[in-house]
Amino acid sequence: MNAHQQDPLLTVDGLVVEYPARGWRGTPFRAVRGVGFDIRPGETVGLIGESGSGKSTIGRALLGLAPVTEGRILFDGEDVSHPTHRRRRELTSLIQVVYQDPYSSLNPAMTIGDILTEPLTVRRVPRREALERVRDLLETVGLPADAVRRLPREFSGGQRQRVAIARALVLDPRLIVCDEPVSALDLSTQQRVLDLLIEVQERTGVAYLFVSHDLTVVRELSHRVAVMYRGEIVERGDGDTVTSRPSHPYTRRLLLSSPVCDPDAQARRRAERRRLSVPS
Amino acid sequence: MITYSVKRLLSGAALLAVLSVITFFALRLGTQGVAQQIAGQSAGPEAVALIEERYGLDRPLAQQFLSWAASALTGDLGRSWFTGQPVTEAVLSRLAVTVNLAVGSVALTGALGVLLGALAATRRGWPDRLVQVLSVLGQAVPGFVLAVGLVLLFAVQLRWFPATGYTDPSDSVGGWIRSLTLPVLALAVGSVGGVAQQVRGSMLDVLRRDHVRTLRSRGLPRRRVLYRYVLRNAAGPALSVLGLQFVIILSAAVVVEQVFSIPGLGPVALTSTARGDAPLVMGVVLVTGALVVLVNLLVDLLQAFLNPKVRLS
Amino acid sequence: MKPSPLHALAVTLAALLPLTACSNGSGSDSEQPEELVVGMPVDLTTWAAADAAWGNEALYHQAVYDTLLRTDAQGGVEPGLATEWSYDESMTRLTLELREGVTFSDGTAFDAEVAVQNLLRFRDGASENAANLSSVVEAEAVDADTVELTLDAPDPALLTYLSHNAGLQASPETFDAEDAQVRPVGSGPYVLDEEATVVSSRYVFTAREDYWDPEVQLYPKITMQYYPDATAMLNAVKGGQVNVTNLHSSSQAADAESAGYDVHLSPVNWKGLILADRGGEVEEAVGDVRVRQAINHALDREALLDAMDHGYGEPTAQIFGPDSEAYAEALDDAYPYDPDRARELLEEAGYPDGITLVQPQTSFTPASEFELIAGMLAESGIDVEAEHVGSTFIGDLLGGAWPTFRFALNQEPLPWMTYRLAIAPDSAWNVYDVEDPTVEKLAERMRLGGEDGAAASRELNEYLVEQAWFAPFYRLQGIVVTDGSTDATHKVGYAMPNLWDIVPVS
Amino acid sequence: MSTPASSPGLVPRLLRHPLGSPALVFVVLAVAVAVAGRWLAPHDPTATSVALVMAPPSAEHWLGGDAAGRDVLSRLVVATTYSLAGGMVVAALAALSGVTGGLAAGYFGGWVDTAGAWLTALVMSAPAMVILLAARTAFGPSLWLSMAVFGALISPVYYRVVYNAVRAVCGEPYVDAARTSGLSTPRIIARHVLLAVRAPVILVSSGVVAAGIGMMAALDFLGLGSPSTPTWGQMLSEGFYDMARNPLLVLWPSLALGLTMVALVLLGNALRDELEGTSAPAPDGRRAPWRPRSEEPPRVIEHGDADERPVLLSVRDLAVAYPRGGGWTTVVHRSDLTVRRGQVHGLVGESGSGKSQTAFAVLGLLGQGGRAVAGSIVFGGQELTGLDEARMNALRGRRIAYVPQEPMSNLDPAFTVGAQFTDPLRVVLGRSAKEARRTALDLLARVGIPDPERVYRSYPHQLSGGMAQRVLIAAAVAAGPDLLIADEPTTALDVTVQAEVLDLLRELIDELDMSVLLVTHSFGVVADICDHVSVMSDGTVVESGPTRSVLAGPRHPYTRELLAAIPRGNPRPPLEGARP
Repeated sequence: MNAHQQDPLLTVDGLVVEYPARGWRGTPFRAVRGVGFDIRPGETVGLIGESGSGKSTIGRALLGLAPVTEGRILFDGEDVSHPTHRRRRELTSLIQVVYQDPYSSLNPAMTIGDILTEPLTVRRVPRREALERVRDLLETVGLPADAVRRLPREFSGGQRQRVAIARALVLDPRLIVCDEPVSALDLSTQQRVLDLLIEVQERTGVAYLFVSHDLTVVRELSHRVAVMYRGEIVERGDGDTVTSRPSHPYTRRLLLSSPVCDPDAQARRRAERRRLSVPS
Repeated sequence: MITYSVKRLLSGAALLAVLSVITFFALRLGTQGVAQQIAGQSAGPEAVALIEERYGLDRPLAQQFLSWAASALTGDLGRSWFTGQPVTEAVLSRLAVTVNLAVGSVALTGALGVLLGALAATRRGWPDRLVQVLSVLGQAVPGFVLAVGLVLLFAVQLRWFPATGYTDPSDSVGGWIRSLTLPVLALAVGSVGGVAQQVRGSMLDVLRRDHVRTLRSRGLPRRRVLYRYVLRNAAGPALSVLGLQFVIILSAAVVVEQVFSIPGLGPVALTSTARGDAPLVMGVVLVTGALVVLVNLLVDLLQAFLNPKVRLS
Repeated sequence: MKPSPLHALAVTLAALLPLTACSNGSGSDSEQPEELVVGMPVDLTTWAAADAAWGNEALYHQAVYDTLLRTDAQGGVEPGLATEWSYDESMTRLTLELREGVTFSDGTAFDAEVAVQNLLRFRDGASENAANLSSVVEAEAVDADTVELTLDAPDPALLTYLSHNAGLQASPETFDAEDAQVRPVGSGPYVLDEEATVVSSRYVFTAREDYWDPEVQLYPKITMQYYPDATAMLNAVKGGQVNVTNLHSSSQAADAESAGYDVHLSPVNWKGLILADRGGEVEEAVGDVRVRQAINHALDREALLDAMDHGYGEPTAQIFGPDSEAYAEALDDAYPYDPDRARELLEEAGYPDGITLVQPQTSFTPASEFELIAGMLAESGIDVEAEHVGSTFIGDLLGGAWPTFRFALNQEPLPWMTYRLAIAPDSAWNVYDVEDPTVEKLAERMRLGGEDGAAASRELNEYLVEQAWFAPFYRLQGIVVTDGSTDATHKVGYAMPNLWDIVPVS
Repeated sequence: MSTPASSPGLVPRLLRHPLGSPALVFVVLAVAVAVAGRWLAPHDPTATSVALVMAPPSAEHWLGGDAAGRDVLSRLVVATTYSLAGGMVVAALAALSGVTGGLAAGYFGGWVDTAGAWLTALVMSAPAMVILLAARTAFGPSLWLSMAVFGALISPVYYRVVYNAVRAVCGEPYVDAARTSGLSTPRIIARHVLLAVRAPVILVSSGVVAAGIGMMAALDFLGLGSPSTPTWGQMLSEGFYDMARNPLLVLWPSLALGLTMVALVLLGNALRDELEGTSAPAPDGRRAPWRPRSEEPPRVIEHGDADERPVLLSVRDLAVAYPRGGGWTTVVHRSDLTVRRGQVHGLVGESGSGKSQTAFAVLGLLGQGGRAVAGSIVFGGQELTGLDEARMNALRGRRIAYVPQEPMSNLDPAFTVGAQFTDPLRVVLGRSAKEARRTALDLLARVGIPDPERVYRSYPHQLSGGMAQRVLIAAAVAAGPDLLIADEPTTALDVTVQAEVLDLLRELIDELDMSVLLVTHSFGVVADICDHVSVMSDGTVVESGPTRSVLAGPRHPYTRELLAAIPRGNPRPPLEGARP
């Protein structure tokens, strides 16, 4: 694979997302204020920010779930910021998503098999073939084959998130938006899901837009990272630099605020953070 | 708040307009031979023609409606074709009676419903079972059966209350209460269970919420948390149900007024619709429609008052 | 009352209710009658005298209005606002001498001019009985207290009509008043208390001072309470809330009796089938007298009486009542129940497989009655199909929508009135306007009255029964109940007594 | 989470429901009679016979004859068909319009929503009786027509239920997920949304069928029924007419009507219990006594501890259980915990490990039905298990305080911050209104709220999460408690806010000299603030000791596993060919 010559898979340029105002006279809420970045095939771009920073909105805009007010989203050279209804549905096989909450993102009334084959059957893939593919995928994400017949509530959070990942993969997408995929999981399962994501990426070459508030997690997964604050990107760069030696004060505060599980290291961090926040 | 109310009232006015169009045409298309009925069963064609001309029944329907609407907009709802009484007078005097009945029932329903619901939510045990039984009975026993039963027992057998009729409070307050007791009971019993169950449900729901535990963690006695905080939070849903009950009771009152021969809107609605007395029917529809719109608005305003989140935005 | 669990419950409840203290307030045993409460089974149609209805509504009008003449309980004509009356020889000119010094409750004086206007307005008005004055060609005020009516032909019922709505006298101020329908101004014994009145529910009257005939003012106050619902009416009776009323249904008589009321029975209506299309205009079969006779033979009148009206009535095949000159007892049994004979007649008429009739069915009468009759007729090969109709029923009926239908018609006190109601070609209930030379010849004789008129009316009755213009089931008893403090004298041919025949019992 | 109606065993579950089973059996029976009525009726229900008028029961006619001489039993049987069918028509029409409208309005929102709301208001403000009568006069007396009109009139019942359900579902990520799977709108509605409204629709239906049957009876009573169709209501109103002569004619239809409606309502209640899981737990009398698990959990691994401060809280062998069905679900087994004066004690574990339940047990505020079934909790020398309500209240307000996890949901939305802050101060601590207010304002200022006056007057929804948590902390420490129980106090907050709130807690601990039991899942938080830590797994404390010692040298395999699982934060190398 020759990555040098590769054009970006996704280019976001001057993206603005505004939610219409409630009532007649309110001002619209601007969740994303002119954001630009790109993702190359097989790459993970991490998007860090706190709640309300607009990081999740960007993911939703890519999926067509949030309105693009200004700017462009180019996918493989095609402007997909305002696709037709039909094109949007076609795009769903190229851009997929893994949501934060593995409990509510799977329909509790459907079996895992139905959930996973649904994207295929609506595309007229024969049921037999679809099941075949789903069995393969279950193996990929490390779930037993008999999961097809079971309901989501029979699985733990981590397992459900594997189902969600399998669902994202079922259409062979080129980009997956991972919206806080591990933050609802217990500690002991977070790492395994992260490992799975990396493994899947290495195997299939899919690109990730990895949205998270957790620096540590972003660092593990992202080739490049952008830091968002109040709807704008305040810092960007390669994963290691941004997450361990940030230059923007906000990113530094973010880094120093996340505790580490060593009392002495944490005490140093605390002291450093205090020094940083005094002038502000 | 004021703009909101004005907006709601405007939408209510539009609603009444549509309602009157629907009612007018349904009624007039439905009832033929009104003139014959007004004139009487043995009246000859001359008398019928006279009536038709007198009330403009020989004109096209649309024209009839427009002329009704034009005078309605000036506040003149015309006169009943059958009794000749001004519609405004006929409807308003009877509305007062129905509102007496409905407000009495809703008040009783509300008081008993909240009391029983709160008891059931906090004590379980017998109040809980009572609420269950009441709500099942309320849903399962038709109002008129209950009304007839009440009359047979309390009016005919025991003669504690009058079997029929309505005494105006200006004549005798005692008589007024006595004449309303049975009909109010007949209407309230049907809905107390439902309201109590709603109160119980929303109280249990509030009881499970985090802030109740937090308040208790500060040493507030259970009783105080229940009656000051939980009840207040549960009041919203209860209020919605009461508002809905008012509308339901307004409809149920038709039957109860019939059983007790109470001169409310019900008998007027029944007879005027049955014989096609269009001006009177339109009056009834407009007035009850407006009443429902106002009650709903009132409920929503109270709701907003109870819920600071809505009130302040 | 025996103590029972229900009673115990009631007593317990009583202890909880503070309201029961005032439960003995209704002074049913007080000596001086303060008020008369009349239960009314029908609402008032209108107060406007020119459009007024009568029959069950008569009490409302008798409270407020005077009529030119009155009829006593036996049907005899008595003075009202007219003190004397006389016909000329040709029986086409009627002179009425009016009472002097009578004023309406608004102060307007009553005189011949007012009387003339009232008469003409009624004749040209929208009352269902407007045709009762159709024979009046001219009305003239000869002087201030004399009225002269010119008729196009003799009318033996005119004097009676003038004691009904046709003779109602209203103040001229109301003639073109917009509120004439709701605000009566009469010269009668009572005035309407508009404050206390609730239109279509409760009408309250107070006695007028200086009324010319204080003998008919038996109560200082009268309340007429309209009960649209039969159950409510019965409950009011059981609860002791009315002094006198006319019951909706004979099935309630027993209840009223056990509640301590006196039950007064009198034949008022005849109930049966009107075989209207006797000319065979729409339904050929009905045009055949044998078919009509077959229908008469197919009815088990005794059984119907028991089943539908609990025996409160008398089986009959004639439409004239016992109080009528035309009545002949023998005709009651003219058509004995005989399904075989009925089938024979049908076969003779050319309907060996029976016939099918379509009849209207309304919610005014219980569906069970319709089916009972239909079931009975079916046994004789006469199938009845129901057509469900709503409020347009009467109009359609009178318009001739159904060749045969079931109804209950008043048994008028005078044969001529019956003729005008249901037999004359232009009468309302001869819905197909059937004209029969024999009937018309007899009618001409009846019109002139006297002995020959009476004889002619009996012949007419016989002829109608033989021709089977109708298929009556039975004469239905009107049921008036009075409580212990009230008595009432029944008025011939009508459900309710005259207002002044309802009297307090001392 | 709603359980779908189709999940295996709804019918068996209904059959086990104490009121549901007789109701279900009755309804099934009634439906069977309704379906087979034509053939079951011993006589022609419309055949009249003069001989049978008001006939008493006989061998030939079990229930006798009615006023028209018809066989009462046959009419009763056939009336079942019409009455139930009438109720069904009501439900079908109401469901058709209500569900369609609710689905459309809930799913599409916008103007469809507005139109739907307006139409609902229109239908609800229309006087039902007048409309029914007008339709009747217009189209003649037909049972089906009246029922259809009534169905349309009560369709708002369905509309509301469906609308709310759809709104709730549309917020669920799985609907978004379906959208991003490329499903078309009709398919999403059919597959995902309809599934969610099915349960509430079934629930509402039994009530609506009952209402329809009741309405039909009322119309018959008012004489507005269809005279040719035998229904219970019609039999009833005919019975009323002749009640004095034959009260039995009222009894039979009343029984049929009443029992059916009661059965339908009870069935609806049972369905709700089973579908929403609100069935009441068996009363204590019938519950088996709690029993500890058969296998004894291993004892706590205790690290050596130099802390000699006096013990404030001692939890020994604590077990917490909740009633479930006829038995118990045990969420905490043999938990041991020692909190010393001035100690900040972290209680770490994954979700479901029982750490919060242990904390609530100490507070005496376990959820509905939960109780400490074994062991002891000794606080300041006083045994807390089995303590009466009043004494526990006294402790809670003054000596034990609580800081919850979700700041927003732990403030009462209906009261201002000031009101709910000062109420306990006045009731529990007996301060005057003025004093309480001053205390509150001081404390709000103390916890770093910039404009205490404004916050005091504010309602919870006007505050940010961090602000709300500061309010809750201020309220908790108002009485100067000895022990502060903090249940994941920073989990719901952003990391930067978390750091600030932890700083605040640290300051307050020093200032007020209190002990803290800090429940958390984050070892980072433990490292930041706790001097002691206990690790819980599966309802049991498995390891306990000074923070440094436990973090540096975990001895229990579970602790080791947990620490090892913490994302290492190894940076990923840049992708080949990345531009700088």
